[in-house]
Amino acid sequence: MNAPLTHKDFTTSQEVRWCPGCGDYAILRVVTKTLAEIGATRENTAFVSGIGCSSRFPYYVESYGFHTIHGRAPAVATGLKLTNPELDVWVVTGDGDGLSIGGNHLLHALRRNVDLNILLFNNEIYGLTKGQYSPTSRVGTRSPSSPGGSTDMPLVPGQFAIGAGSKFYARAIDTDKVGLGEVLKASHAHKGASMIEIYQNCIVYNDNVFGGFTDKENVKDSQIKLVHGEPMVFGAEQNKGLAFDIKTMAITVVDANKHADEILVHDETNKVIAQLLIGMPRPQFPVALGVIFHQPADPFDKTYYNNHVSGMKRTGNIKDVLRKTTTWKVD
Amino acid sequence: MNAPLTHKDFTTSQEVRWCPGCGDYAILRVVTKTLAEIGATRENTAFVSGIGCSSRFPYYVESYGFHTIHGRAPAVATGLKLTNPELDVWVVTGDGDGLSIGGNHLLHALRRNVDLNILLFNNEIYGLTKGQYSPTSRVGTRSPSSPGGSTDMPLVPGQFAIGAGSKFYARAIDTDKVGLGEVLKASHAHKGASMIEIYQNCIVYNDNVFGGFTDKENVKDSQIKLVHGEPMVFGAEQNKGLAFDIKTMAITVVDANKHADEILVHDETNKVIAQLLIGMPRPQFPVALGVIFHQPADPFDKTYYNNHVSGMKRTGNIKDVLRKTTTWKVD
Amino acid sequence: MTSKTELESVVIRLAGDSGDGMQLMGSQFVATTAKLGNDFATFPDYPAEIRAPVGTTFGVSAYQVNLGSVSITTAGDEPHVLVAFNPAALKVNLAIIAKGATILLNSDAFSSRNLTKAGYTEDPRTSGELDGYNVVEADIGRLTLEAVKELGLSKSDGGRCKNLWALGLLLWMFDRDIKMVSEWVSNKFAKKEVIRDANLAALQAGHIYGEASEISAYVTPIAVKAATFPPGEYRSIMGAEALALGLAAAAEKADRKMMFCGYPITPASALLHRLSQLGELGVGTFQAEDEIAAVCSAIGAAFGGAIGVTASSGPGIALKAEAIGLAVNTELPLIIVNAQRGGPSTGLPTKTEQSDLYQAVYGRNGDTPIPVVATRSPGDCFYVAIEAVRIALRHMTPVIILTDGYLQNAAEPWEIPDVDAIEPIATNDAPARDEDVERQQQAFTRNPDTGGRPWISPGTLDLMHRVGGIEKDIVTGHISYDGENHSAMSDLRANKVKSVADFIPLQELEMGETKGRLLVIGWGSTYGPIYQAVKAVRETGADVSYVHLTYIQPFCKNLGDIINGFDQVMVPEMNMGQLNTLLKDRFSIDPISVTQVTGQPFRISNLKKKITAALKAMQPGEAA
Amino acid sequence: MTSKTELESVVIRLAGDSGDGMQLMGSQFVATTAKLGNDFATFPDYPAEIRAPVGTTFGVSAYQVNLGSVSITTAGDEPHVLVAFNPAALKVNLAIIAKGATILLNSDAFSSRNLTKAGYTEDPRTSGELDGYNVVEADIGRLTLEAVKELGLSKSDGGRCKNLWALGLLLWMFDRDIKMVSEWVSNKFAKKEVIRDANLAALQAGHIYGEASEISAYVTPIAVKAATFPPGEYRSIMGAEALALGLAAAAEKADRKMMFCGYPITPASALLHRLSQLGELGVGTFQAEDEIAAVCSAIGAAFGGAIGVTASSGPGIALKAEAIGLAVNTELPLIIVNAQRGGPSTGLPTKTEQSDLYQAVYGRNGDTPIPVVATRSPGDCFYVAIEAVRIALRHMTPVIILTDGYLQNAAEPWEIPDVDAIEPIATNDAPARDEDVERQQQAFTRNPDTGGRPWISPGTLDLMHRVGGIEKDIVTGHISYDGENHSAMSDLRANKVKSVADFIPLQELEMGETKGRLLVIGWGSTYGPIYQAVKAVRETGADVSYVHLTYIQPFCKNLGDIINGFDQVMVPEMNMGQLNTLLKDRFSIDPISVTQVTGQPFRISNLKKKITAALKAMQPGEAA
Ligand SMILES: Cc1ncc(C[n+]2csc(CCOP(=O)(O)OP(=O)(O)O)c2C)c(N)n1
Ligand SMILES: Cc1ncc(C[n+]2csc(CCOP(=O)(O)OP(=O)(O)O)c2C)c(N)n1
Ligand code: SF4
Ligand code: SF4
Ligand SMILES: [Mg+2]
Ligand SMILES: [Mg+2]
Repeated sequence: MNAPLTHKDFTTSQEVRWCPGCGDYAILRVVTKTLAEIGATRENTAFVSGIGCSSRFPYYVESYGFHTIHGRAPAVATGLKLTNPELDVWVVTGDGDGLSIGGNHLLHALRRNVDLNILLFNNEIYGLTKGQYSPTSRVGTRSPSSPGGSTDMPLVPGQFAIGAGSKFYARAIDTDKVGLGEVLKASHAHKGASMIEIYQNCIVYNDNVFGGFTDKENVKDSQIKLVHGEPMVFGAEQNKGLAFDIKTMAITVVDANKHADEILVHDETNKVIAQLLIGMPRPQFPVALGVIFHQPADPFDKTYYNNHVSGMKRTGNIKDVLRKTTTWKVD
Repeated sequence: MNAPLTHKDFTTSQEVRWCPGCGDYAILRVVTKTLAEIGATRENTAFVSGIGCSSRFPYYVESYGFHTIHGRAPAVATGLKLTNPELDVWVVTGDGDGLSIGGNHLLHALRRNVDLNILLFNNEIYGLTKGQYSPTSRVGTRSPSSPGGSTDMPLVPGQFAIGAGSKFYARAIDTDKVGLGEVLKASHAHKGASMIEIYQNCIVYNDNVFGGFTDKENVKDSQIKLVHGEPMVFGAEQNKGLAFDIKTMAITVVDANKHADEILVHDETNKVIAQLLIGMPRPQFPVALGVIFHQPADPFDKTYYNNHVSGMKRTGNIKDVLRKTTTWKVD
Repeated sequence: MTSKTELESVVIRLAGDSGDGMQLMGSQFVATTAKLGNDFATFPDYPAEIRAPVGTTFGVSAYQVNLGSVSITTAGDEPHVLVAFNPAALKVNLAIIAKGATILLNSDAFSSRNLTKAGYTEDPRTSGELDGYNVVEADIGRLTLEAVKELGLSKSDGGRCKNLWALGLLLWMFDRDIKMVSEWVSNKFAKKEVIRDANLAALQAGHIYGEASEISAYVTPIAVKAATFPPGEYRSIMGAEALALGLAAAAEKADRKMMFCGYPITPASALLHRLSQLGELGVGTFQAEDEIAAVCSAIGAAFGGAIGVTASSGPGIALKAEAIGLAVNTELPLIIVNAQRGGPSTGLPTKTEQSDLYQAVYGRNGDTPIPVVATRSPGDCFYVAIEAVRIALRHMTPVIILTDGYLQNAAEPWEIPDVDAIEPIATNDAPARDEDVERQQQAFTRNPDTGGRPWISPGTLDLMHRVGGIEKDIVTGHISYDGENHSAMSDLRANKVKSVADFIPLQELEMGETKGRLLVIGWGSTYGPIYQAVKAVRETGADVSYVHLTYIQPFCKNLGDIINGFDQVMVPEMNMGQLNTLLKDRFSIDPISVTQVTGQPFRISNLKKKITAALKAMQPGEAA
Repeated sequence: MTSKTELESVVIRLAGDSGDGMQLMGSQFVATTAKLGNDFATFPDYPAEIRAPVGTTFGVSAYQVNLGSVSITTAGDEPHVLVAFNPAALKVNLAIIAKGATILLNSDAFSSRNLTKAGYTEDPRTSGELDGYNVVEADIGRLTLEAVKELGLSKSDGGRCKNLWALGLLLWMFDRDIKMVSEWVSNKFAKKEVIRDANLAALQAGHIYGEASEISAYVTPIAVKAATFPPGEYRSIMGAEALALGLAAAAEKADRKMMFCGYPITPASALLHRLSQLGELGVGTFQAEDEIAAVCSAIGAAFGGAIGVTASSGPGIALKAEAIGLAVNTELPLIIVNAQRGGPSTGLPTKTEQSDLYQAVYGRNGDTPIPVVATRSPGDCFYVAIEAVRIALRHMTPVIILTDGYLQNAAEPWEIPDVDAIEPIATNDAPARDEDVERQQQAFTRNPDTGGRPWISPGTLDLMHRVGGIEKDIVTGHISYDGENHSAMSDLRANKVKSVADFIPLQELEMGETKGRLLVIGWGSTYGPIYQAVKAVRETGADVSYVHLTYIQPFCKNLGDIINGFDQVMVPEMNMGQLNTLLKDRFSIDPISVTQVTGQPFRISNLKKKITAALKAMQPGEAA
């Protein structure tokens, strides 16, 4: 058993039960591959999920796994991580699971900065319950529960995460093996809560909703891959760049050749720019991918242990504690 | 009954049951006064609260009132407002009620932009349950549930609100009658979810936690009152100003006399600056008060009605609807 | 015309991949059946949760229908006809069909790959395991493609018409023409001409195939004559739809808006979907962020003067428990629908069960009684919904409606009710302002007979008041921490629920005499099988009667009297004995508990056995 | 030394504003009492929720103690001594004290303003309503200020020593010296010298006042001799503390970490507070964002190999119901403590009640049985906590502990247990890897006697597996939607809970014979009053026995046999009859249900009446 593990070692015997063509398959493949690449061990890895198509994930990863109840994965994972801080804990959740019913737990896991790698499979729809609109669905989404089109303003997961105080936010696309693999590794390396939003195509209920930037012909002009320390350029000829306009306090697209000096260099610790990158409207702007925001800070599980009188070890005994008060003897 | 109502008309017969010296009293007074000033009617006003000291509020306002359960006021208020869109609905919540157990409902009320005036009484503690630390308590808060000091990173309510997509966020201090009155009026005028964070002193469990900027001697140097269109100056001699440093992408304090041209003019629609103002660390910076962010947008209750086939009126009848399918007769 | 066999009733089961369109095929078959005047009952049997990979056993979706010229109350124990679209469908369903049944196989799906996927090591068509069945094969896939080939569709689009081809053949097998289905196809795809034409071509080809091909050598068309229904206007209805329409009808009868606040969950979502199409009836729907928000916004709506409704299944109802207590304490009308599914926890989300009765009756903190009613059949959902609203508005209380996954999706022919004949629903309207009484007190001055308080909503001039979850003074309605008052309020809440019994009808017997040896008591969707089982046993001359409960909390006033007239009581239910517990508590009796938790409805034959055995086991001397 | 009256037991009630320090005064009085060897029981009676304005009736805080040289099990029906710090305190408490009781009034608080605030139109000291009581007045406020005046405190700081002055006087009245309290004051304010000295001065002044002033003309010091306790080492203990220590002891006995995840709520918070001081025992506490997160993180902790514990009161337990079902389905050990309070909804948060029994036993979706145990007295909480953990770990199941607001805060003298004598708690440790069996299956290979599966936590080499809320195959532990398997798993879950009865002790009788006319069955914190009532009635020679339940689900195996030995059963409980329902269901009996929901413990005298009446009403011919 000393040979390095491969993605196959992280694959269970269970038949995968997603719709043919579902984006979840692609994500599963990249995740098991990444686990092997980062040298994870199966016994010290745990996947915790809620309920939804995406939340089936743990059944397919040969590690410890917990398919909990709808929306509660971050809470279960927090308890697990506090108990067992050496574990690598991954949370798998959907836009409904994590942002609708589970919004509060995600909020507080991010705020507390519990060292969890949180994978948000955003397909902008409730897959498992057959296609109702979700909190990330765009206004006007027609679904069984919004036959006339939804009117709720969607939540922007990245904005939510940063509003919650998250110190790590990255984005990737289900079928982009390289990009997804990279952010998975970065998230794993980050100590604290890291939130990865994965645009995942639900072929049955919301097919091609990300087509604007995932269709092959659009990719280069509609995606910008951020690399810390690198200038923000994109486009088929790498001829476009992102700049900051101080007057409007907004990001603009400039000609990368003419205005090379104005082009922003990606600094993942810059929260202001991160928020602007997250909020860039499509199709006027490309979608920002990669590690958008990352600010190291002590994770909750660490401060918790540091602050615990005995670091969760039993140093005293109940016999003594029972007597730490006035006692008297009767003979 | 045609004489304009006064704050007394908005006062109930119920004996007020807060601790002597609690900041809630001051807020109550300003709220009833403001209701009279804005010409609110008692029958078309409703106060909805959760559970907590602050959530006792509805009992003391002569209007319709609903003291619901812990954390759920925004949800109850949403149902009420959708049913009865002409009502002025005020939500009263605490930092525990609104941001701990009720975080999800607050999140979604703000996201959807339901036309509610949300008063968050932030005393950075759980008052009613006798002083445990809350999600806004600072790191190191000693409380019955954190005898060694809390280690959780606090949530910043303004950041949370903007992350949720809120279009209105303002701040005030319990005892600052004028400032509080102004933001109440602005919030009432805003159509959509408006979030007002009120720094409220809990004299029993967290006394003077805001002393850094509420103590008389500090007020001028530690508070900046924002007025849309006015430059951001503060200090005993109005000699300090806030500027934006493009290099660090941060706000800085400058000498208002020497660098008058650099001083930011408050534009409440500017989200980037709003977020920076919210996040200014104390005591290096003053605390920003007033309407910090405000971007008009259609409220949910409006788009909901616009999108409803009949605007929630009964235009058809069940007899016909029962027959909107294949039917057959048996004789 | 070929010769026909005439049958009184027949059970057909259609099975294929989730993507094969079994539910559509089934429901269109039923539409024709309905129009021809058969009685019927359907049972859609979905696969668990996710669309599984093609060809797997766990991806099989089935639709069962029982149609007859006689009265039909269940989807039938054992199908006489099975249509299997692939090996997996055959594998899963073979065990439950009747010996000698006709099996129509889509033979071109029986590739060795598909056989392996289904877990067959040998082809069942040749292995002998189909001996004794009447097996008919057709290359449905290929024949469909042939039928549509002139229309220029892609192979995959063309293949999607398979179910229509099979439907054509099925209609032929049951001696029906394709007119109704053709019309439906033409309407549905009015804007997509090619698709429309392809479906029509497939349908026709399948129908003609029956007539023309050698298939008629093996299968004789089966004719099932029209059933005798009382005169009236009929339609087909599913439980979820009936519930939605019943709620909307209640709103109309009460002349109030209705606000439905829900969060999707299987199998309750259908109600949200259907109600969100009923805007013209003054019905609003709100998809909340979770179940707690759903019930709370429904409570907010009720405070605002609309009939607040929320729905979920067990796990979601669990989340609503705290807020339901709030509705009890604030005395607001609220309807909570529980479409039960297999538990505990996530359990068996797509299977049916009746195991949330404890939760409905007891599942709250404190002494927090709530009226509970249950639906027995798809059409019954309409009436129970109205009754629930009536109780909620009369007594100003939340009311729980128990339905289940089976009923949500099952369909039956249903006489469209005469809406005018339904009594209007009275509301406790806001009183006039009485200057001698505090406003708060006016809002809590209850009707002594019903315990109902006035329903005063914001916007009402000069009757402002405050409500909340803390105990209230029984007279003034203000907060009260007084012990004696709490005791009085506890009685008031208990009596309010008890008083419901003063207004509802007396319990009727479904069948049998009011006194005798054995009384079977059922509730909910088990109505169909229990009815048939009791009927069958009675036909042997046995002394057994049958009561089926709509009102579970409180029970009808005379239920105790009925029970006392029998030597023994039997309680069949799809749980581990929950109604049984309730009956023991309320009537100090010791019934025979018959339980089944397999996620499937009872089989008539099993119940018959239980009843017969019980009668046998009773001492002859024990007669009443 | 003045003369003394000797009493066997005496009930004292201290009442004043929330800010007057009644709880502190009471607990210090009790500390002295304990040390002197009296038996005692206390009942802190807090005002509702918020600190109310000074002088109002709803702001009155009280502390009652019953001390005796005889065995004491309740805080007493009717106080013999009332200390009233203001008119409101007098007003609220007058109705419940014994006729002829001694009332010590703080007379300088009887200003006309305070009288009005308390709702008096006339001064009760002169209106005649105190006739028949032994009223003693002292200007406590003024005398306190005088006592501390040399220390230079502000008037308000000085005034805060009032309770110490009164305590001094009270100690004199009960013939106790001030030594222990002095030591406590010196310790507590070691760093605040002025405050320390002021409190000491006040204490002494009050004590001396008794001796010196003319008060001794009206009051004779009362001596209550030491009670006879079995030999041992004793301490005073409150219920919440005993529960916390019991949980920590269980973790030690099982040699596991404990993770307590909670969310504050009255009256359960005390457990969170106390456990957060027990870090040295390997106990972690986590204050979650809400109750759902609390139970879920406790479940996560249990999955991680720690004993997961969560606690709340009714409304919070309601929120946990869905997740408790998850713990059942995943077969993880989890302790859920419910410190019950008055319901429904927010109800009466600071008052005690036993109305969450239904919720504990039935309050979940699906057939989801869970063991339920209940605590009867402060010290008993320690043992019940250990027992609950033992059950959870043996059977791999969540266990609910029912306690209540009264027990959380009540104190009694308690023999410190010999921890070594407590049997270690066995855990279902991870097995060795068996290559012939799938890993998943190893995690679900259950002990046939207990139903417990191995507790395998992440980090364990080569035993990786997945758990979840969907139904599992009974053998392999993989997801299964099979109906027969679900049925088998439903039986397994039911049998697991039933099997608890094979391991717990048999039910003991508290008092009386195993056969007879009347059996009283109690549970929870009503132990004290029922015990005394049955004892008193038995002393009249009546045929009544008493059983008090710790194990509620399942009941002890022999409970049915015991019940069958009696003609009639009586069930007193502080709810509307919940245990009664359970007993009817399980034993098909029809007990007399004695209920009380006033937010206060039972009075012995009331129970005595009920028992006597029941015995009288029984036909003499009905003897067993
Ligand atoms: C308490 C509860 N409420 C509702 C559900 C039903 N439900 C299951 S998954 C889901 C939403 C799934 O959407 P998402 O999280 O986006 O996952 P996806 O299926 O799209 O991957 C819902 C509403 C449930 N299982 N439990
Ligand atoms: C479901 C539920 N959980 C917990 C509680 C207990 N509880 C009441 S108020 C409160 C927190 C109050 O804090 P906050 O909202 O900040 O209000 P404050 O008292 O400080 O004004 C808690 C935990 C409750 N009433 N209901
Ligand atoms: S429904 Fe959508 S998200 Fe779910 S498995 Fe199918 S394609 Fe994937
Ligand atoms: S506890 Fe604090 S917040 Fe509550 S009423 Fe008292 S001072 Fe106000
Ligand atoms: Mg989704
Ligand atoms: Mg607070």
